[in-house]
Amino acid sequence: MAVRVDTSDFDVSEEMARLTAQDTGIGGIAIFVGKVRDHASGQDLASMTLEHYPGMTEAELERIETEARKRFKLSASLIVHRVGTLKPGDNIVLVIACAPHRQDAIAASEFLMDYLKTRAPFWKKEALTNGEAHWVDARESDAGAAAAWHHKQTER
Amino acid sequence: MAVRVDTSDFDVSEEMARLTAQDTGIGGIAIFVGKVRDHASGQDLASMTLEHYPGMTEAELERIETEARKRFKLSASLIVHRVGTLKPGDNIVLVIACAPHRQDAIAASEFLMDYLKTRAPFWKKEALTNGEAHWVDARESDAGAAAAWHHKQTER
Amino acid sequence: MTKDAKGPEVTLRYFAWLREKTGTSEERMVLPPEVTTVSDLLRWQATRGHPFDIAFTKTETIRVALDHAHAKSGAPLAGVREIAFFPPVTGG
Amino acid sequence: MTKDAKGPEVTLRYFAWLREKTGTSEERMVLPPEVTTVSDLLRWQATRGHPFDIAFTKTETIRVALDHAHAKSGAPLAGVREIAFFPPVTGG
Repeated sequence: MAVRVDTSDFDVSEEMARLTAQDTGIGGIAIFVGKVRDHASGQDLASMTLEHYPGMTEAELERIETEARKRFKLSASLIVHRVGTLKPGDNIVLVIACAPHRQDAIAASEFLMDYLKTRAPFWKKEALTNGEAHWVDARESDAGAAAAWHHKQTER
Repeated sequence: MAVRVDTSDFDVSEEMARLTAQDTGIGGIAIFVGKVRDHASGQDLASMTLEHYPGMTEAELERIETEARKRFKLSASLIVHRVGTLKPGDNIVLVIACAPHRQDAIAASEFLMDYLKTRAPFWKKEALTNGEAHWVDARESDAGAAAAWHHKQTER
Repeated sequence: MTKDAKGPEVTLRYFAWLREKTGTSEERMVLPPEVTTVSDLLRWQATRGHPFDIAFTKTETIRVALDHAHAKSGAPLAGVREIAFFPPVTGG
Repeated sequence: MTKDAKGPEVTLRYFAWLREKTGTSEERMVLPPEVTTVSDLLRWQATRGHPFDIAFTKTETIRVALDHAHAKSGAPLAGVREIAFFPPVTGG
């Protein structure tokens, strides 16, 4: 289990190989990659700058991973989140969940993303091609997705 | 959108790069990789041989992709399934779904896997280290997962 | 029936343990005129003698595809050129 | 209260538009003794004068972390060494 905050890009195959090396008990790997889109609220995007809270970011990502390990039977997992200034098409985030069974891997990767989006201290600032710049607003739907997991736990 | 049946291995980064090249409207990529596990029903696995129905496989995978495109807003997708004899730790299947939004990418990759497992004409034969060999039984849970999607459509 | 006694030739294909039990991966034949649906065909296979009688004993574990598409037991065979028999799929 | 008038020094950190609006990324200070919870602190920030008064007008859009962990408005500040202010997170 590992978390990393990085200014440089990641290679999915490389990270996957590292996570699965020597563990032939893994049956399923679910991966999510988030990328910078070329537009934001109908405007053309020039770049996106990601700020984070060093120290808290790592602590929070580790808490999220620990929670995922409690809920799902995982063999290995990884969260990589980039910071700094990125361009459209650039990778932002990588989540990998490896498990003996497909269902655990898929559910864990969704859980990690939903929690990361609502709890990990990252902030996006978008610079548009028209010269304007603004901080991205948090989306209600993201908070809803994370809340649904909380609800799921309560139901059990 | 593409499907491929292959005896050789795939590289996830390479396939991802090909799918996302020149499309900076993609915001999320959900990937699933299925691998050969080192044991089966408590026995050590020596190898697994995948048979398929050439002609029908490609037709069925394309039908599954077409259905996914109807249900989710996708930018690109790929299904690669290996055939032949594989060893523990080897990759079996790759599903990639690229979409403007995370939710579509994740839901589509799950949908593609659930349908692939219940509809695409592949059969696994496991060879154990004790010399025995047997055809893998279809799992009830897989049929259930695919049926749940059908139910979801009906509900809408 | 007013149609010809001899229908068109069809290709029958067998996969996984059905291929192994029948000792056949592919055969071409003219089906008897009374065999008009998938369930007729499954019943008829069990009457062909060894090794088909054994392979087609438990037809509830056998799936059928007509011209590369999954078919239900009531599906008609008219006009079909390729029929495949196989166990429930286990890929992925 | 029987405790010392002067409490321990804490580090305050500001991120995203809170950093920009306050013109401050980090400061060290002793909080007034009456500021004992997160909500006390948010109210007190708005009384510090320009530019804090503007930055802390709409406190419902401000999140607070105590020693690197998310905190609710009623959370006590006793023993805390680092307090951070930021908008709802938007990573991923």
